[in-house]
Amino acid sequence: MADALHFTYSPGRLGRREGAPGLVLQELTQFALASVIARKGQAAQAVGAAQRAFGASPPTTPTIAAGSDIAFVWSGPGHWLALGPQSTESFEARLGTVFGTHASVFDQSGSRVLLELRGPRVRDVLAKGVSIDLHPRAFRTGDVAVTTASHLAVHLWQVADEPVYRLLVVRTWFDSLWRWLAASAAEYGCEVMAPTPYTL
Amino acid sequence: MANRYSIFSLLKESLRGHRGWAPAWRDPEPKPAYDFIVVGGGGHGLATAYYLAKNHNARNVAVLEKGYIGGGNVGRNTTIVRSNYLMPGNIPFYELSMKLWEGLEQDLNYNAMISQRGVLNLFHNDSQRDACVRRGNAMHLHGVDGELLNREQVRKLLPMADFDNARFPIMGGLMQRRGGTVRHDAVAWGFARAADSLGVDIIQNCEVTGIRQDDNGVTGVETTRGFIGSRRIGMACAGNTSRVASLAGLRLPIESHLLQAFVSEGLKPLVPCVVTFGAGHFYISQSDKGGLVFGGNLDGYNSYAQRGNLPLVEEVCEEGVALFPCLSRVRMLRSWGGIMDMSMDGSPIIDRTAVDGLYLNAGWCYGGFKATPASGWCFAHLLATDQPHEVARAYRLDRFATGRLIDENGSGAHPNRH
Amino acid sequence: MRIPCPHCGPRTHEEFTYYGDATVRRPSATGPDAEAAFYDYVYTRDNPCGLHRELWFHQGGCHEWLVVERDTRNHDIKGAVPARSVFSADDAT
Amino acid sequence: MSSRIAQGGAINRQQVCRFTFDGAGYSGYAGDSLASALLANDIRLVGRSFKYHRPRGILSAGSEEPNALVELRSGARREPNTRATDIELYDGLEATSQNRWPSLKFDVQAINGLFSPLFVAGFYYKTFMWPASFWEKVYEPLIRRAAGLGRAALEADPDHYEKSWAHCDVLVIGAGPAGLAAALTAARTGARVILADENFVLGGRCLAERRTIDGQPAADWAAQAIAELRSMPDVRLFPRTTVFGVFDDGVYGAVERVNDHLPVPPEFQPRQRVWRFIAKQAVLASGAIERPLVFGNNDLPGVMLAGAVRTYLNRYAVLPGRRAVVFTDNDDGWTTAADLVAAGGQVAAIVDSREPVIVSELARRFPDIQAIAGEVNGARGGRHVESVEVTSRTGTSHRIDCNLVAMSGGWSPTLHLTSHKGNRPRWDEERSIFVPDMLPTGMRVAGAANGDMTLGEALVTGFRQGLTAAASCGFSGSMPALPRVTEESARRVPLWRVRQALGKCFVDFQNDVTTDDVELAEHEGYRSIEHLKRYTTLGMATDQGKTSGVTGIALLAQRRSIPVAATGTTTFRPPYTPVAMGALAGHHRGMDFRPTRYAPSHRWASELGASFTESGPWLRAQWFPRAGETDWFEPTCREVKAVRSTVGLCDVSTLGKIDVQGPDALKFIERLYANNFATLAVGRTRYGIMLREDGFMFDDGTAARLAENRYLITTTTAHAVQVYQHMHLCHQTLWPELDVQFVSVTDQWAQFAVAGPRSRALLQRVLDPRCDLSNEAFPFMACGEVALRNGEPARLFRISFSGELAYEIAVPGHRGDALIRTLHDAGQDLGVVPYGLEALNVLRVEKGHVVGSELNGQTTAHDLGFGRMLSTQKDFIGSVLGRRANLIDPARPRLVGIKTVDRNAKLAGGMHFIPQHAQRSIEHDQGHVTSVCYSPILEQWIGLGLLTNGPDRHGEKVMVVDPLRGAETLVEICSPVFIDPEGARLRG
Repeated sequence: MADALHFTYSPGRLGRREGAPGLVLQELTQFALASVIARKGQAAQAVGAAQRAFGASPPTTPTIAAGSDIAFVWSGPGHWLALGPQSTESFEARLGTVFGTHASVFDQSGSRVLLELRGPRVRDVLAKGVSIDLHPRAFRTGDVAVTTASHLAVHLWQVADEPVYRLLVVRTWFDSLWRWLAASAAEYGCEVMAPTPYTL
Repeated sequence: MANRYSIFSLLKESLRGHRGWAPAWRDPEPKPAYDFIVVGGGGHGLATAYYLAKNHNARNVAVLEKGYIGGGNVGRNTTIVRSNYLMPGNIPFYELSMKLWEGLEQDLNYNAMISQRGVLNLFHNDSQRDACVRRGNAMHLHGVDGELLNREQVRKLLPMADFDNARFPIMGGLMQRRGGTVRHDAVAWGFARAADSLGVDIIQNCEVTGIRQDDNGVTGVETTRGFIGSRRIGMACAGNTSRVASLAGLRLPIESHLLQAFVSEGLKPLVPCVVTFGAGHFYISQSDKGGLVFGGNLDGYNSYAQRGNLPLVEEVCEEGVALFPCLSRVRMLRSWGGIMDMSMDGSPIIDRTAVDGLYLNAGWCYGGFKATPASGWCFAHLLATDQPHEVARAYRLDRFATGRLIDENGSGAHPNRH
Repeated sequence: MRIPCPHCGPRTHEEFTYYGDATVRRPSATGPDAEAAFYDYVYTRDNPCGLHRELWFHQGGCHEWLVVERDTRNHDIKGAVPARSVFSADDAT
Repeated sequence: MSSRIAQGGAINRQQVCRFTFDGAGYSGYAGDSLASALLANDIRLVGRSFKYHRPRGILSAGSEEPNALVELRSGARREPNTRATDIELYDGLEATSQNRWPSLKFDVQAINGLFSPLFVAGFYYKTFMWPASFWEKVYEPLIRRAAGLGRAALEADPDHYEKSWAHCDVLVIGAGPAGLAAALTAARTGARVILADENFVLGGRCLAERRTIDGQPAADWAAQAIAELRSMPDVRLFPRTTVFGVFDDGVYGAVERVNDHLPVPPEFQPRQRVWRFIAKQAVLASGAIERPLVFGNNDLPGVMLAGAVRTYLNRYAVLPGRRAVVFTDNDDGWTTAADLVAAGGQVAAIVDSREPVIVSELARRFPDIQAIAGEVNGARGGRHVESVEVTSRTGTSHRIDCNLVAMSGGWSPTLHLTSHKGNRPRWDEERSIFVPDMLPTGMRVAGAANGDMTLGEALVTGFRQGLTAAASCGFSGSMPALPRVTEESARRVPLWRVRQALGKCFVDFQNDVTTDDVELAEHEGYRSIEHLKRYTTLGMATDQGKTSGVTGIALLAQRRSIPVAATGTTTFRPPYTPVAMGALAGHHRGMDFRPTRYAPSHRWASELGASFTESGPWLRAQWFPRAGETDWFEPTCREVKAVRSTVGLCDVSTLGKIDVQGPDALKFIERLYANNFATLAVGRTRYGIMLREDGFMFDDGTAARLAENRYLITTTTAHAVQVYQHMHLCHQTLWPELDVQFVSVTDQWAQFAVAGPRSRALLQRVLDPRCDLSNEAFPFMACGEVALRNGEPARLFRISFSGELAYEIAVPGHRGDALIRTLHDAGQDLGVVPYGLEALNVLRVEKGHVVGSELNGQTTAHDLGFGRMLSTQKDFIGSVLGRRANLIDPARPRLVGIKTVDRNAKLAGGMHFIPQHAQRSIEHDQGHVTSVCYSPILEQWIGLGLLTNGPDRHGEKVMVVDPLRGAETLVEICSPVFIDPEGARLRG
């Protein structure tokens, strides 16, 4: 907790108090994050290297691919966010070794806040700031959107059919995103869970 | 011949069912040739024709308008007039315009409801304040009025502004009391009526489709109503400048962009002057009919569509409500869109072109309305004398090549950022 | 407007930043007419009333520049392609 | 409730709603509109007109209402100009009439009516010109007070609003018979459907008519259709939702009045919500709007649209008048007569303007009603209609007593949304209506909106359009069996105005535009329909001409003796009906107007009591006051002195940071920056400037070579986004051949300046002791990876904005808070002091570093003293146009330092330079002061400025003037570097 700049994030109930919460959200902490950008003409090799090392092929469409402990979140053509568990070893160095001359790696572990969102009204809440179609016909488990939420840049992906989403937002903007999320969920009631360590 | 407008003529006519009013302008057939042709029956074109006749004694002038007069930006703006500019090239020009506005109604015998209710530019931080001071001082050195208001003075003037819960608190404002608003349609009609009475032929539904040249320069224009000859042709067709200029093979430092504007339902007096919000791009005033007239930024992409999209509407309302929280329950009644001649440095062009006898009045960005009288005045001078008017010398076309730019807000060659 | 991002799918144009004419090309800085050529490149535009090829940056998405073909009369978008492909193709020719 | 019909209607008689109008208490039922409740209570006079302040009643039963406008609610929730016909009645509703004084019944300004011969169209253009000074002082204030309609609230709106997105295959606009039919067929295919209607009950005219569908009342059919739609998972129903605008690529703007039917929105709920519907296909089923007939005093309360009369009778169970005259030019008017009779009302006469043969044929069906082939010349009455004067075709005149005139000039398709994208409707001469022509991509039209006026046609076209819309989205289905419906006819012979009128004939009710005004405008040459509209203000009131537009066009055509088709139409523009600005603003108001970006040290700084200020989107510490310090001046001076004497800490994370890697990284930054980077060694940092392609200054910052092929570049806070975007543009369009990768790491690195003579000492306490910070190991402009005492990695840069021995240390963003606390704690005995933006500004002015006020987009590298940095060895962005003579002209205003000659004098940013003894006028303007500060080191005010030929004028004395505030003082021009020009301190 102390590592994030949360003025308002605190566990408890927000908005409507009666009934089951329409939105349940939880911060996921202790993850490692890096931008991986393929070198010119090396995207296929980069994908292959990741597949061999991590059992996950960095996707070429807006989806997420998870390996043993590292997941690749599509971020643009030849550009991924690698997401893994925090460790004492440098994530950038670990990835750098694997990608070698096929991709450049940039540590981003301190740059984002990761939220998990679920609950019966989660789509309605997100629709108040995310312009893409989250209907199950249009956006499914494993799909990724690099988009904006309430005008703030986010990565959004679906991790379960219920549905459950994860939202990755730039740390210094997080407070504003939070204020929008809290306001948008208020009419349905929102349960904020204590932060928990990230798992795949 | 047109009647003189006054309370007496109005009284007289009211007693006889208003049957005696003459048409405000004639509907003449185009002559085969004119001494001067002005392409574009908007504010600038009509003003140019009027001043050609009035100041330069030209008696054989035509204004060619593809639709109906006043149908372009002169009828699609937020009616603000001001001369609170910063750059040396701009201030004297806009100040001439301000002075012409101040005497316009008597001159034209048409009430354009010129209302010098003040234009207040708000600032919200130290650097904006310094920029306002820089501008206000430039205005003073030019002999133009301007006053710096502190937060309390602004609060007194605008008690409904957000002083307590604002994301960007208001720190003060630069007020030009002589600025204000003018009834936009009346400007076009007033100039048209006055020009017509001096013999100018205003020809509506006459679109220019070609510009004919010989070795000595222009010889006339092809139109939807036939060829019309002239050796002096002025283009005053903002929004469509590039299209018309391309008929003469010219390629200009101009892009056409879209600007939306809005009016609210009629309200009892609420906003006492023109206010511009410094923490965004928003300006607002109240019309004599009670509607709040407001606008914001360009939509941001090239367009000739005369209509815009929803994100900009939302942005403008966000800014309006952020400035005056009571506007939240006020309803937006109507929106409209105009085509802006966005020049590459945000300032206009009044100059000769590479084609002899073809003159350019363009690039007004979204500041064209306030410039209307001076633009006509200076363009008429250029057309009549082939020399730039003294206050419009900076508005040269070659300044983009030479680097003598007039970039008020320092945005560089990005038309949509001016 | 909704811009069909070839990478992300159709997105509201709020996610994009507009740059303008995509048909101008940066001239050589060393030619004898470099200054005139750069004047043309930086300042003058066709500004067509009709189809316009223009650059948009997917700021709120994949951070790719796109060349969008759009009609300036009615905002109808004919298509969008990655700028990289357009400008790399230029190099090839 | 004297006019309430005993039975029927879609109202809930069990639920009584009390309300007030102009302070008096009344009651109605749930399901009423305010208008129906007023009528039920026999309130007929509801408002006053705009210009003549004539008494006005209720004309319509929908959103087209021009007359019955009220102020709804009070205090901060007051909503002026609210249509009584649209408002859903709720218990506790409070409404007040507007635009009248002192009361609705006795409105002093009704005297304007007496002067109406004067107040013709455009009268104000012809007068009030003399004397010139009187306009603002006398005439305009009078006009302004008289004009306007309701009063806006002055307080902040206490309610909140939000915006949302919704996607669908088929959007159906309007839930009348056509819309319901379309939604049904579309939804049955499995397509995702959104059905929206502006009314608070779905059903449209099914609720207002006594017609049957398959033998059952239309309202019951509608209820079944709605129930079926509600049962389908991919159908969303939006009552109380007006689709107000059509935008590009299937974007439809809509506003949902979520809680306007309650006195106050429930806690946590918005008042209204703006929807952006993204639809692949849309079916417009918005119905039609009835046209008033144009006869004398047609604006009197009690003169009502005939279709509205049916709505009040059938939907609200209200008899709007006991004794009615129906005036029509079409068959539909007769339905109203029948409904009136069925509801127990008395119809004194039906006046039909058509040929007697048509009239007598219809009259056979109404043996008890007097049918007159003729026209109503005028209505009579004071504040309410009492009788009408009628002339029959045979020339006989009648006066008929009545308290209701139901008029029908036929129905105009509500096709506004078809033309929001610039398509103009087409005049259908046969039916005398405008019909949709070219449609926005993806839109189809069904029912009355397309000119198909009968219930049967509405259902058929609705079913069909719903099906084809779904088919266009890839869903297939089949046409249902067509239901049997009541027979009806929509025959009409248009009567644009009566031949002989008694009294003023209104075309636009709200704006008081009469037939005389239309004639005068045409006579004076305002012949284009746009001129007519603007000159007379026809169609420009809050109803936007919904009931007047077509009549206005037809009258102009008649007057000009040209076909209506040649007259053209004005353009319909969003919004269809007025939308509250608060709804369009949504969440983004007050403190949420724009997002706020917090620096990593924010919490620590706020714990220390820092004062914060906006820096673009960032909130940054301005100064850190200590006990006893009350203004900005003391803490700022103290912080500056501390940096110059001990050590200070400042959060500089807001600078843009971009990590550039790849084999061509150097080539890339060489082309971006104007100065040379080829010689920069690994582990070293260099200051760099970027130009725009037009040759002017763009941005400045540093580039640190972290590794052979890796650079970390910084940008100014203000330009971070633009520089990043510019780099992508350059890479993707100018030099796609370069093998370079970069990404913004602004948020990844929390970065703090540790500045001052004791900065090295402080850092040694927090860094791994093995880290050698000596000048030899880590000289000025060095950079590298280091470790903190706890082993965590960090980056260190020996760069200085203050001119002191200084470092910037960076750690991953989430570790920033911990690091700043560690640094602060570790330096207590060294005298460490946190410093904010004000001190930062003083420190940089003392060193002559430029920031935004100098990098203002109008300056060149030469202006700011960077001329010699421009490489002549390479091509870079801006290299060619930056060489233009005018950009390197020494006479341009160029950067100088200034200090006051009088050591007690103050300076201010924005002052202008004027030569000493010269006149304070523009010919002598030589530039301006860009930045100022009080230097606690030099103990006087100093500044930077841009002065003509500046660098050649060091030592000269020049006036700086501030005529705006009446200040001026003499300054000495000097080098912009006030402190340690040799740079000994920063290399110390």
